[in-house]
Amino acid sequence: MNDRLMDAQIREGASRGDRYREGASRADRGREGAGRGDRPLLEVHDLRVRFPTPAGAVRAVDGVSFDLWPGQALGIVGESGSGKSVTARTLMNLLPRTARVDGDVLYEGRDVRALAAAGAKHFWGVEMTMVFQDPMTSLNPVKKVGEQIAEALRYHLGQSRGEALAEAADLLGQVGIPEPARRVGQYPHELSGGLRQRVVIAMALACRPRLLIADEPTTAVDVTVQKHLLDLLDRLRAEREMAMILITHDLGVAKGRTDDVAVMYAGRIVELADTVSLFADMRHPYTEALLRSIPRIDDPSGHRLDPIGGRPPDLIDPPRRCSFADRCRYAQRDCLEAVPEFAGLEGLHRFSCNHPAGTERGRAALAANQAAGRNAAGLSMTETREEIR
Amino acid sequence: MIGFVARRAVTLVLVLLAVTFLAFAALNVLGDPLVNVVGALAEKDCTEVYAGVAEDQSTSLNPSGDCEIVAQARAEYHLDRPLAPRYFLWLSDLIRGDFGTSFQNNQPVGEVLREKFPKSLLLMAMAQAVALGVSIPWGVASAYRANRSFDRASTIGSFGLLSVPVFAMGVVLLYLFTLRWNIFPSAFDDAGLLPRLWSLVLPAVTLGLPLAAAYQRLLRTDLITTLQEDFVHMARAKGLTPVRIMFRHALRPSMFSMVTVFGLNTGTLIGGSLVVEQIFGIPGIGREIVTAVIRDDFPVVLAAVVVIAVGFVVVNFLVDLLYSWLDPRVRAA
Amino acid sequence: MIRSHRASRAGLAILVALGLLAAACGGGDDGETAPDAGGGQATVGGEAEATPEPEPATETAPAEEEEEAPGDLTAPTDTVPPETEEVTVEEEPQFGGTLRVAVEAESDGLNPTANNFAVSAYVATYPVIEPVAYWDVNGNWIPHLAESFTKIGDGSSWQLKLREGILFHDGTELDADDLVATFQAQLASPIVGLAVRPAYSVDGVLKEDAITKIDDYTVQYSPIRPYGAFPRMVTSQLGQVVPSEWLARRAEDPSIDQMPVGTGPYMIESRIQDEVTVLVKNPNYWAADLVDVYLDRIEIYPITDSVVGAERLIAGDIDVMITSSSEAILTLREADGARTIENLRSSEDFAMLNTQAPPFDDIRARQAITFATNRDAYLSLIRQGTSPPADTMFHPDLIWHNPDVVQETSQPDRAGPLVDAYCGDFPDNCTDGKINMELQYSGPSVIQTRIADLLIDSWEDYFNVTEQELLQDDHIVQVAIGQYNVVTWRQFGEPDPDFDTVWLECASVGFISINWPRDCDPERDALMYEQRAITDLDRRVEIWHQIQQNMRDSYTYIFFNYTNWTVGARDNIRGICGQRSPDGAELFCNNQGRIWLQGIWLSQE
Amino acid sequence: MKPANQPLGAGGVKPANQPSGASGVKRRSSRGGADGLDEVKPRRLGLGFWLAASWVVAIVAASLLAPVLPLTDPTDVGVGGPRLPPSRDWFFGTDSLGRDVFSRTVYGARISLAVGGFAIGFGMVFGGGLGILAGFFRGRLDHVIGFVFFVLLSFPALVLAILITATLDRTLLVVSLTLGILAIAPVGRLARATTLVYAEREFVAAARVLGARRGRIIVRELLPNVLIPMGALTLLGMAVTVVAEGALAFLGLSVAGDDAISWGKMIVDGAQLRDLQQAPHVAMFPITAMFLTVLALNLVGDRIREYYDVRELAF
Repeated sequence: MNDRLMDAQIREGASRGDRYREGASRADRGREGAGRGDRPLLEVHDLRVRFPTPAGAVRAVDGVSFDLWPGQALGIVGESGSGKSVTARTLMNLLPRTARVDGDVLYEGRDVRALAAAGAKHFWGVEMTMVFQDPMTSLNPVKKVGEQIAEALRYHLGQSRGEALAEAADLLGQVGIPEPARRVGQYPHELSGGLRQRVVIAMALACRPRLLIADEPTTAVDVTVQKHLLDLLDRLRAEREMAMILITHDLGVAKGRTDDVAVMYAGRIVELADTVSLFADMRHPYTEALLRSIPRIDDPSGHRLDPIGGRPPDLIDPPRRCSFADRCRYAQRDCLEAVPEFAGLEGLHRFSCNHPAGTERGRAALAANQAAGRNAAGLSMTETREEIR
Repeated sequence: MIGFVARRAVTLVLVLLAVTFLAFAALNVLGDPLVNVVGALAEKDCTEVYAGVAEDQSTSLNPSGDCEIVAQARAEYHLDRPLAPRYFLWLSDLIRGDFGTSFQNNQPVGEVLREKFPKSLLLMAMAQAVALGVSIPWGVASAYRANRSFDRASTIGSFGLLSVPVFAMGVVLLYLFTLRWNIFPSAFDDAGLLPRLWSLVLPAVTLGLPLAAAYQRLLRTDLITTLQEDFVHMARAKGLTPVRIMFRHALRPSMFSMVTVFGLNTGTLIGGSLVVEQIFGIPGIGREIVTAVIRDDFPVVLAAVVVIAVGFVVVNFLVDLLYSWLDPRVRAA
Repeated sequence: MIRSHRASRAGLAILVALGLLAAACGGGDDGETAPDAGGGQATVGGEAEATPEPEPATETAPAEEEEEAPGDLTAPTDTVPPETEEVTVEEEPQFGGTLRVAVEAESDGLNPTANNFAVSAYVATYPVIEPVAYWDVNGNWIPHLAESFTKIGDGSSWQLKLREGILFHDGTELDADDLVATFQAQLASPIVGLAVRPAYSVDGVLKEDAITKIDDYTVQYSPIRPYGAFPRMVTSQLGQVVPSEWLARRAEDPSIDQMPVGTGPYMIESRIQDEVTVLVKNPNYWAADLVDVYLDRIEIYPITDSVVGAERLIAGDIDVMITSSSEAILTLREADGARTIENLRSSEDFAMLNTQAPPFDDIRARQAITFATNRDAYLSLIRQGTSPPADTMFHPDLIWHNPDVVQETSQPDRAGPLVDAYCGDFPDNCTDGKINMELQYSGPSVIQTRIADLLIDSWEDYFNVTEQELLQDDHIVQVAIGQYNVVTWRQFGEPDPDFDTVWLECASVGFISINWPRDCDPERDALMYEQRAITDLDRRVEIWHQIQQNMRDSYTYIFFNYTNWTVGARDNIRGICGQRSPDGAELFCNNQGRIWLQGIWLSQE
Repeated sequence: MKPANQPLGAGGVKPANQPSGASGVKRRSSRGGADGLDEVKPRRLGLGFWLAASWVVAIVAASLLAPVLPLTDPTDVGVGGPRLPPSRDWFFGTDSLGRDVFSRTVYGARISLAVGGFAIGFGMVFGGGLGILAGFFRGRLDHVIGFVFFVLLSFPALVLAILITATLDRTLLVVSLTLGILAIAPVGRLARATTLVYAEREFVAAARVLGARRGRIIVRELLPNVLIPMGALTLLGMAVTVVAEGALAFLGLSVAGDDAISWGKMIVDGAQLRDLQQAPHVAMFPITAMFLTVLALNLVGDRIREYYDVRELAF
């Protein structure tokens, strides 16, 4: 599924969510990490993105905040339509003109949106760049791959055609493409999907950006290739001391390859933690459901998938309540009355849930709902699977 | 690729045979070619004379025997043979490069075409240049700010332009730019290259503007689609400027519909040039065809139709080849 | 409904026959000494021509000026206003320069022995291929390439003696062999032959001594009938001589019809059909010592839309144009920097009726349509004041004109009873009390369509009119074989009316008939043959007055107007009229639009 | 996943020739996407549509009712002076023969629309019929018919038209049929393409399986479905033929006769250089009438086409 489709679903959306405003988490500043400076590389504060439609404004991103430190890898995980891709595109200044954006995005203290407005020439592509989901479509079909890589080098770094092509070949080598010198003269359609995504990565890395946003970089390629690509990204990030935002719907992808993970739902970050503690103690029922709903690369055998019932809420004029309540097996009446606070029970692990999983409140809520046969929003519990924990 | 070319070549030959036969038959069926040769005498009923039943009554103006003249002419132009053999006789001449001789002035038709075609080609080339020169920036500008006020105005404007008949455009332009403001001459001026080009500006604009509108619409639609492609986002992620992305990345893959219509429009252009050459007095092939049809100059009409049909088919063949430049994947296919 | 009758080359052949037969049949005149009734001499834009600083307002000679002189009808030479243009101008003629001429049509070819010559061909070829004889300003024939013509006996034979030492452009010398070859080429031509053969053959068999070479420079022509004024026959394209060598080449390659060779002061440099014919000065012109040849180069452009031609003349792209289009004439008259030389005394525009097909085989129908015709509307809306109304085939300025004959048009009241009477007798030819008929005209032409619309509007109260627009050649064929009811036409206006008898004779009626209305009247024939046989001008005039009365009474022609043949010229163009022959005679100017380009020069003023 | 944005392979099906009509290849992004929010497609036909439709209705009504309307006889010469400018007496002025241009413009709609309607009707019946047969039976028949269409398209259309009209009597019928013949190939191609789509649909397949006779399938199942998109094209086709009639008129080859008044013939008459100079209104009023009518037909046709989502448009 590609991102646009998700966004389309946002627009055409389903149920209403709670309207609440709450800042998301901050990354763990204390942790060790490569190239840490004394201020974050990227600061996102209370980012809101709305798309006007005839039916009303779609709140695709509704108050997202996070910091990203140099060299840090952040995973943003969520279903289609959760707003993760819109967030990425906001950072990349790729939103359609009709989008209404509020909030602050600072890159090394510089206001990114002001840079966009001012038409900054050598920012995107040099400082910050992005890899898209589908290598089939993210390469220009009518230009040779070498030219496409060289283009940025020539434009941003002023290299000559020869220099740029040579460096393009070098880059192709770095991303593990065999016979790089020959490949530069080939057209995208002459390459396999995996190779193409490597080309895309090479293209993104050409000008040595300090921040790479990878938007579902492996979704469209063969399963057997996915791991190689992810490992490649991981290795390159480490080598180049580059920060990365890895956007995925697959928690398994984020596991082990990110420092922190932000789980997004309905335009908001609902759980934010360092990767290790997130997988150790997932608190938000959505995170929990998400983990069970997807196949995992590292555990493909025998695990039965458990799709999340219901549909994401309509993001046009969402109600003031927990946006996941309609699909949540833990939901209680208080979930329907206000937006749960975004807070951490355990230090820097933050989430917005009144009855978090793995806690007493959570277990109590679940038990009550199971007893009632339905949750507070009317979701039938029989339709959900037996509790694991 | 070779197979493709061969297949196309076979189709091309078949189409040309059919088109020429159609033209040949139409001219023969619609009118008796004999009348082109002997005039009013063709009206004379000679059957009895040929049968030896009646005496040949010569008219005062043709003392040498009317029916004999008719019989000679029939033999000379193979009119005593059925249509099909006559067609093949004509065709074999054509293949040997002999287009025949104009009934009107005894000039070799090939020469007539050589004189007339360059002017029409120049006109059509200028018209296409006007069309492309206007439509590409226009389409790009519309697509760049799709659905904004400029684009909306453009949509109305191009729709309106498409609804202006080419002759109406010609008359209005002639009125404004020649009669009213006296900027362009009222007729073709062959006194050198510059006057020639200058005097063809109005006709070229007349032909080119509606085309420009058609191209603009196609280009705009395709560009809007292309601009939503990931590789355009990728190019933006690479930090390229919008203008650069538009011309370096988006334009070429967006030109397919336009190029296709460009080829097919060759036919429209020829039709348009018949009228436009009439309005602006350009002695090109369009006027030659009209004159030849009106004067029943059978060989000239036939030759012109053949050359135009060949041109049309060849241009579209070239357009097919152009696709592979536009999209390398076609080459592989 | 597929029309079986189509256009043709032979249709053109008939066209030629019109022009040429007229000359061919023009015999019977009593020789060169007789005063000739100038068929129509040009009037030249007024007194302003004589003044050094012409006033634009009086530059043109509109139609009204033509009518100032109708009083003087007896002396044909006096009908022409004194030639004032060039003779009184003090200005010194200038040598050099290029003249750009616009003509209204393109000719199929320029070979006088093979192609039908209309105005455009004459204008392009007179400077290149000179005729053996031409007309002087008074309408008398004068020798040109010929040194002399000698009448043998009663005129059954005529000897033509050429000037010696004349070179063609290809370097060969003009001699008797060229005359013989030219004559034979004319005979062999399917088109031009139509005009020549009847004069030299009996029952389709050519007279053996039709042409005889007497010596190197003399030939003898022996037509079947005596000619009083044979040289007139060789003033037209029949008198234009081409080299025998060229004719031999032409037999191999007919395409050289486009680039003929002659003796004239100009040679054809290049020719692209429908675009331009370029003439350049002949450095070895035989008469260079006798007449001045000024221009270096002449370019002749066929511009079919006369108004476009006029606009281009006004814009300075064209120096001289020849037109009979009312719109073009008006445009030229109104323009600054241009003048017109208009001649109204040649042909007439009219409608004619086929007397051998219903309904116009009945004189009542012919009378009815004549009365119904709204000639006033025609004159004001179509001719727009450029051409005065015509009552007969002669302009009032000409001695031949019969002032008592009046064209009875625009009297619709008189049409009604005639139509009722006709429909009473022939109900099959009528519908709803109106006579059914067809109007045929040549097209596609906007002006012809307008004329048709106008005529139909005036006829439709009494006639159910069907329109039949035919391509031009087709149109002529249909008329020639009598497949029509009413057509619009232009005709007459030869320098001597005897030439026009061919359109009126019973002998011209046949399968192909150039007595188009097929109106045979032995009484009229007798009159025409009588005037041909005599030399007494007064008697001839009297006879022609009777013929005009006779024509009126037969109601076959509905005369509209005198054709206005106009030469438009930019102000700096001099010498269109007033040119001289090598012998010093002043040449006839603007004969139905035929002008000589060789004597023109460009003023520096 | 949509492979790419190239619908046109080398030997593949080309989009229809659409030089003068509304649009040639219509591609729509199969994706929604954030950017898709840009394009807001109203479900309504819009004000423009209704204005255009009203104009078409008005013109048709005027042409039908012309004889009973209080108009001057359009063929009457000299009802006013020649080339009078528009005034209270003569709304559109008078032409070179002093005829009423307003009355002629109203009457002119009759021939223009009659030729247009007749021609496109002819094209629909024959082109549509052939196209449906080709699309339904496929195989050799399809090849033959396709070839015929291709030949017709390769023949310069206007040349064919002047060949016929220059040779035959130019009655209303001949001119209409001539233009109708030109409409066969483009209409036929569309019909074939549409048939191909529907012939694969379940309901047709079901009918085939149930053993319905082929004639019955064509008439009962296919025809109604093919007719909808074709119907939308009738209007666009009419616009094309109205223009074609004008082009023929410019070559002097439109319907003959003084009472066969058409806009094309009026424009030619008014476009004579001197008339254009002195009385431009004589040409400009019929030009405007023709332009508005063509525009309206295009607009209505295009909107209906969009409404039914007819992709291919073939003129």
